[in-house]
Amino acid sequence: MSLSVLMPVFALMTSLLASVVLFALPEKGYRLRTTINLVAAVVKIALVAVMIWGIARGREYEAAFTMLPGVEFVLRADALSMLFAGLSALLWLLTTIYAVGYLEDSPNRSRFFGFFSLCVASTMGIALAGNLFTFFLFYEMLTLSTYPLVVHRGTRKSLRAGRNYIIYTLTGGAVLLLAIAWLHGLVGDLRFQEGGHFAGVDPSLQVPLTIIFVLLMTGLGVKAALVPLHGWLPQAMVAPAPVSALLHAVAVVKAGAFGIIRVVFEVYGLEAAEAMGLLAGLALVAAFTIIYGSTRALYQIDLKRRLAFSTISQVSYIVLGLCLFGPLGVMGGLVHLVHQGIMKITLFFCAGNYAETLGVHRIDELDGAGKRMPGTSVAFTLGAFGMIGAPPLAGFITKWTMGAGALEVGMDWVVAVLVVSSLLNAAYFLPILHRLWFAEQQQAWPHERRWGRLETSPWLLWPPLVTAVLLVLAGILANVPFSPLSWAELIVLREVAL
Amino acid sequence: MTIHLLYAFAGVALCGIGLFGFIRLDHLLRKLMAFNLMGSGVFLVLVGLAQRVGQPDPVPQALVLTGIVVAVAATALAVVLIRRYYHLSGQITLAEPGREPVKKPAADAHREGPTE
Amino acid sequence: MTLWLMAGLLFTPLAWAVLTLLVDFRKGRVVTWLGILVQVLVSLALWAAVASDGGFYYFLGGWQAPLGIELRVDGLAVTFVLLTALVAAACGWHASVYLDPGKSWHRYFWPLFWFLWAGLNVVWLGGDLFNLYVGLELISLAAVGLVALGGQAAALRAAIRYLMAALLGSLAYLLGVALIYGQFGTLSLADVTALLSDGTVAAGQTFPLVLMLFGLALKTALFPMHGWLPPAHGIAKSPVSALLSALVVKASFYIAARLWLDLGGHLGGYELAQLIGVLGGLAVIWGSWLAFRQTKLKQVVAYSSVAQIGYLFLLFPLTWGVTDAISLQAQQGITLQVISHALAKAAMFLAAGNLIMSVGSNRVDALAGVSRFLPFSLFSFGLAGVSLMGLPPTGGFAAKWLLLQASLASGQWWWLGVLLAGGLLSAAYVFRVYQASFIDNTDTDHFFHPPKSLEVIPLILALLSLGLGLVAEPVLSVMALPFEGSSR
Amino acid sequence: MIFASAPFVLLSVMLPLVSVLLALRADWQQIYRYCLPVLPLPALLMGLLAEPDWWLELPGLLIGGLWGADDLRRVFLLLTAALWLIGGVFAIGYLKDHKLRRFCVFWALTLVGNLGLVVALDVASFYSFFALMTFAGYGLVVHEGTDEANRAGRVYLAMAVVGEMAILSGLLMAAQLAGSGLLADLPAAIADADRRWLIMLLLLAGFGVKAGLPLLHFWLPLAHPVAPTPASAVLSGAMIKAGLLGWLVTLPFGEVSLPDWGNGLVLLGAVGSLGGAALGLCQQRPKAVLAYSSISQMGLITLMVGAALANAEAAAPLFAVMALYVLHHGLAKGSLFLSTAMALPASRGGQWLMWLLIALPGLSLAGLPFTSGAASKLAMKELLKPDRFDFAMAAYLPVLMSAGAVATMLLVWRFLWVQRADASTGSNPPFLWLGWGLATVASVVLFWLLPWHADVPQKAWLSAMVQDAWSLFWPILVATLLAAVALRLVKQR
Repeated sequence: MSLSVLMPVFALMTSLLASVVLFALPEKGYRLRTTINLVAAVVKIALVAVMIWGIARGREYEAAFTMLPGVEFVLRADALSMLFAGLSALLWLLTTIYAVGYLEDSPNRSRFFGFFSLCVASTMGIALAGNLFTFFLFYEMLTLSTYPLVVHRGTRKSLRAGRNYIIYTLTGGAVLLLAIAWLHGLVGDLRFQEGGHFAGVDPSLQVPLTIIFVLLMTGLGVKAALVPLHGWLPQAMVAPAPVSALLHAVAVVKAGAFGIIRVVFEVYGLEAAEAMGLLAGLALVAAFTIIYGSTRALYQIDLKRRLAFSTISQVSYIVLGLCLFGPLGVMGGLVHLVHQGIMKITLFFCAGNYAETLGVHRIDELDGAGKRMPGTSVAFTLGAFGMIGAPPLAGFITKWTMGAGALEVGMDWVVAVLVVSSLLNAAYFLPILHRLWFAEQQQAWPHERRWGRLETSPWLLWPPLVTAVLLVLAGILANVPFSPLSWAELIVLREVAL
Repeated sequence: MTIHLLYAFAGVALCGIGLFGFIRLDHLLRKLMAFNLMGSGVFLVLVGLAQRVGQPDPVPQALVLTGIVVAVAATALAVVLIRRYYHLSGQITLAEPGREPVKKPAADAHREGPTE
Repeated sequence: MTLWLMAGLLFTPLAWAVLTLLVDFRKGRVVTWLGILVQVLVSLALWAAVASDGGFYYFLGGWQAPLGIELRVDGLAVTFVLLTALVAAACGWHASVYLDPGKSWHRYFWPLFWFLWAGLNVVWLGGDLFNLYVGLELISLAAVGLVALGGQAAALRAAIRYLMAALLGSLAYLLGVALIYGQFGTLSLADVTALLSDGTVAAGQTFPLVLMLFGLALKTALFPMHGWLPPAHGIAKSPVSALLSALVVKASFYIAARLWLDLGGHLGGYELAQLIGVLGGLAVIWGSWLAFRQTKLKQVVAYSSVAQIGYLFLLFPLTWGVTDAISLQAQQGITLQVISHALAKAAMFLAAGNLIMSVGSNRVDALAGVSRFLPFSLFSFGLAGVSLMGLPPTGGFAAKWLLLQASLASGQWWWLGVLLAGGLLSAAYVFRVYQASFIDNTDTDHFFHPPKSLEVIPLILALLSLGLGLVAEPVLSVMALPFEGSSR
Repeated sequence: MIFASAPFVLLSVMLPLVSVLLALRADWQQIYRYCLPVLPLPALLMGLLAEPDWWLELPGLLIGGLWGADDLRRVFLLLTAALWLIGGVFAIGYLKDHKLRRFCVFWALTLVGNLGLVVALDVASFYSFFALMTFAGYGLVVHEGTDEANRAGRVYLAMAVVGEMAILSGLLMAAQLAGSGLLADLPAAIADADRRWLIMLLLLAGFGVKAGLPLLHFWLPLAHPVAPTPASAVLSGAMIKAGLLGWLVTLPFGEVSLPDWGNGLVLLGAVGSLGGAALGLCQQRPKAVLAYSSISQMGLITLMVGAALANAEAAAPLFAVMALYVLHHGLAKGSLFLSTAMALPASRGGQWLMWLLIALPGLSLAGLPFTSGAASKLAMKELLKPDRFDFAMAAYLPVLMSAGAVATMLLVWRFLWVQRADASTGSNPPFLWLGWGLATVASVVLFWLLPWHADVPQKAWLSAMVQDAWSLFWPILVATLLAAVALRLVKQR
């Protein structure tokens, strides 16, 4: 077996094995568990880095075997999958570090980290899946492995959230399965392929293909939190902070968005989808979701809930980008996959820090937190500005590229959507920042913990700082090779034959 | 209408009577008797129908012998179970104890040993 | 070689049964361990033989039908033989630790266990209708005995109810056999098929087939004749429940399926096929709903069996009047469903037994907080649940996928709803159990820890059912092996 | 050319950014305070010593970066760096220890934005620096933490964000049409665009928020007075000019003549200069008066912008004059703002001298002969002669300019009046003296020494001023008379 077959398998296996080992560890093996976690994460980053390097030089990595009659299990690393795999490998390391600090004294750590690794393994699988069937396989695995994380605290509230989560996602999964099975019955096993499969397809297939497309989008839209399928996301906030961070930034929401990308690009093909008139509807849904999510976020007083609605809004940028049907727009959508991940994980880390260090959950309790926790607050500020799309941060690159893409194809209303959304983003983030930096502390922190001279545990402080630096770099150095933007450009050049 | 077919129809009739009893009767022993009646009916059909060629056919007879053995075994098992059941619960029907008016208070119906 | 294998499969279990009948529980346990080893090896050897050389017919002792015993050894049969060996070995091993040697009547577990195994092998391999009947009766009687092993009045009530249903089913089947014999003059399934396809004997009424199918459906607990199953499976000892749910109900279904595939084309009809399918669909929905409503853990699992059995009956509509390719797809799907349900349900019952043992109560809400203490059994339960839900990469998913394909290809889109809704409903009851176990604010802080071997067994079974989806292709390819030469 | 080399350019723009690291530890804040004037120093050197028309490519930056300076930008750079330096000196003496670190950080960040946007030649970095300045400026506005400051900050931020969005959309559309990320390519593209009106409207409005265009100015009189005095100085002196620079580098000057736009802008400028003055006269606090004076002065510049838009040929020389005017106004206004925080000396002679020095930049604003104001006013008058233009409002330009001068002088009197009521006597810390002194000297003297825009019409300045002394002087006189009458009226009542 050559290395090109083994690489994707290894990348998948690192976290899968880690999860098995972690489950078996006794609850008290703190040091060992941390070591395993970190080693696995670093190894995974190394593997992904090697693959990214190889793919940039035109190598291919693929492993496949037949699973069912006529159905193959395919793991394949291409430029697009590396975009997602790179993001999740990187953020996994940071989230693991964060989680080690966050769960320092809480019970059930073996269980938590086991499922956590499983969750990342699924994400990696989703990134590397080479056809819809394999994608679905990991997509459902992700659903299952995140449930225990959502209900981790075991309170009534979290159980209710978990139930809702599972109802939404499993129903979505069922719809997706129906669509995939139907598509399979119609045209056979379809590998993800540059340019898609349906260019110049038989007109008689148009109607079923359109219905299947709608079903696919419904199934994937649940995880991508497209309105009106977003109901689970704000509730899932009761999960511990690292879980929320992972759910929002990397795993669940992105899995949906990534699936939409795969379907539009590499199953239907951008041109075919446009020719069938499928993109316009999707664009409208995405645009509506962007505005709706931002508007709802305005009215939330719980910090994490506000961030959750912000996610709903932001993820649809990715979808909207695809629908622009032009190289720049597509680039904007793709690059936002990474940018939104980095920005949102920063924000959630910070929200977790406020909750864990000060006991603060509501926005109106944040007055003066910047003085008490400057590092966290700087990271939060950068993340928030990134979300608003303020230059030169990562979010700006997205908005700029997408805006240019929209104008390029004459969809000027998209610029209006972007502007309105940015205004709303500013309206719900800037007041928080004002409270952080300029408001005087009104009362004692609800539940403060002290870490000597540091503002909080270093395990909790470093991850948001690192991601904050990353989101600045992703913006400022957008034009450097291997930056998210450059990589998205590479994908567009290679895969989306426009 | 040959004599064999007559046997067969008699078998069918026996089956019907047995089935009626099997469903309608509550008393377990009577149920068991009804089952045996039904079994006899089936054997009769088996032997009766198969003879229509004229020649006596050995196969069904062998089968019926086996069938009788099986039926005896089943009956024996049933009798043992019913006896044991009667011994333990004092009942001769399958009615749930909770649904019987006097035996026990209804609240206890679902409390069964802690193990299983 | 083949002679030894066949004898090993059919007669040695009987020998073990007699042997264990003579000794007490502990000695019987040792005998059983030895027996399990032998049986598993023999089953593997037969499977390997068929996998390399293809299937064949075998006449025991050289006697031809109708008086001799005709065995049909094809890929499907050996797969089930192997499955039986696997699940029965697991349950036997589990029982040897789980059962309390102190109770005198537990010594009867071993002989009953071995009779059951023998009966199962007879059914998988049996080629003529009457032998199938004998095998079926053997299974039923052994199974009833095993249920009664629980000892209490409730167990006996369930056992008697089960026995009555089984007997009625057997008689209905036997009557059907009698009618078939009266019409065709042969008991060999293959001969009947040949006669039908030659047109030598005109296809008669559907009645005998319906009668047989009714009897078998009753024994398989198809909706609405499922009333006997949940009490019996729920009350029995966990390893027994596992055996019953995993294998026993499958035996009668296996016969029904063989009848349908061989005779259904001539004797069956569209309405009959759809009717059975609808009953299966209702079983899925109603069984899942009832499983969701149960308060006792094992009842949840037992009702889940009712639901899962419902899927199996989709075989009937999906193979009638369709092309061979679609029919094959449906058959493969159902076969995978049988296997994965057997593995998953066995795992689930065994794990449920462990859970009940450790919390000391059989109620679902008593599980609060158990996730902290019993990750393994809970994990096995969860993995098995995943398979029941039909989520990838489990065998349940592979089965569902194939059935979806078959439904789509045959244009019977209404089964899609059953398949998808069934998955969601099973998620509902499985997650109900999970949810209970994740509740953290609990007063109970000490749980009994079962021995490790008890925890390992369900985990192995669950992992097998999980991995089945990944190796579905090779498994299916063995099942589809043609007979060695087409002639007998 | 060391001053235009890549390391030095990066140093001059990024030094303030790096200085933020000084905020890491609380006990470094005193060091930070003394570092404030150093921060813009490299940029000042670059502005003084580097020849214009250098550029620096930064391909990895954003979506391809290009920094550089031409004549116009050089003047803006000089003004910005000088004013921030002076403000920094003043701040050393002005600031209390309370929240010193926070102030220094926002000061430095705003400074980065302000310097960077001047040297940025590509759209993305220009917009980045502009946004940085806007958002960091909020920190300066609300620094005092009073309710008034918070309210002002809210209005500031709301309008700024809307402005940013308008700029973003305008720049996006323009850049898309130009197919380039360079600012230099935008005007031509906008001139040819189908939806020129929309793009221009967006850009005018977006930058207009910062430049205090009438109806977009609401934040300005709220925000400038509440900020700490050195911050007010840079807000009113330097940052307000960033909006103007935005106009100058993006709108299609010199590409096409747009008389309609000229009319509109002249009208707006007139409203700004006169209306701003009228409102300013009603203010009770010196800094509010100065803020309205800024609006008024920006109104006058808007006249020139309108004229430049209306006539493509007139654009180039007008740019030079605008640069001159910007330099003049920035320094003068900075000095005036700083003076509001000065305590008067106890001795009567000292007080008189002090009042004279305070008034001098004000008089310069009004165009007193031999001041920077006179120089710019003359140049402006020269170029805005109605016969050079053929749009409707052109005829009113001289009248408007004269009216503007009167209004300016009236505002100066008003300022001195309220300042007198407001001022305290006492001693000032040395750095206040130094900062204010530097500002006044810069406004009165250094102005003549700083490099001007190369295209400023050559004139024999001294003789010209003697010739035109009357035309420069009568508005001041009129205003003084009016002020005296008003004073009398007030006293009688």
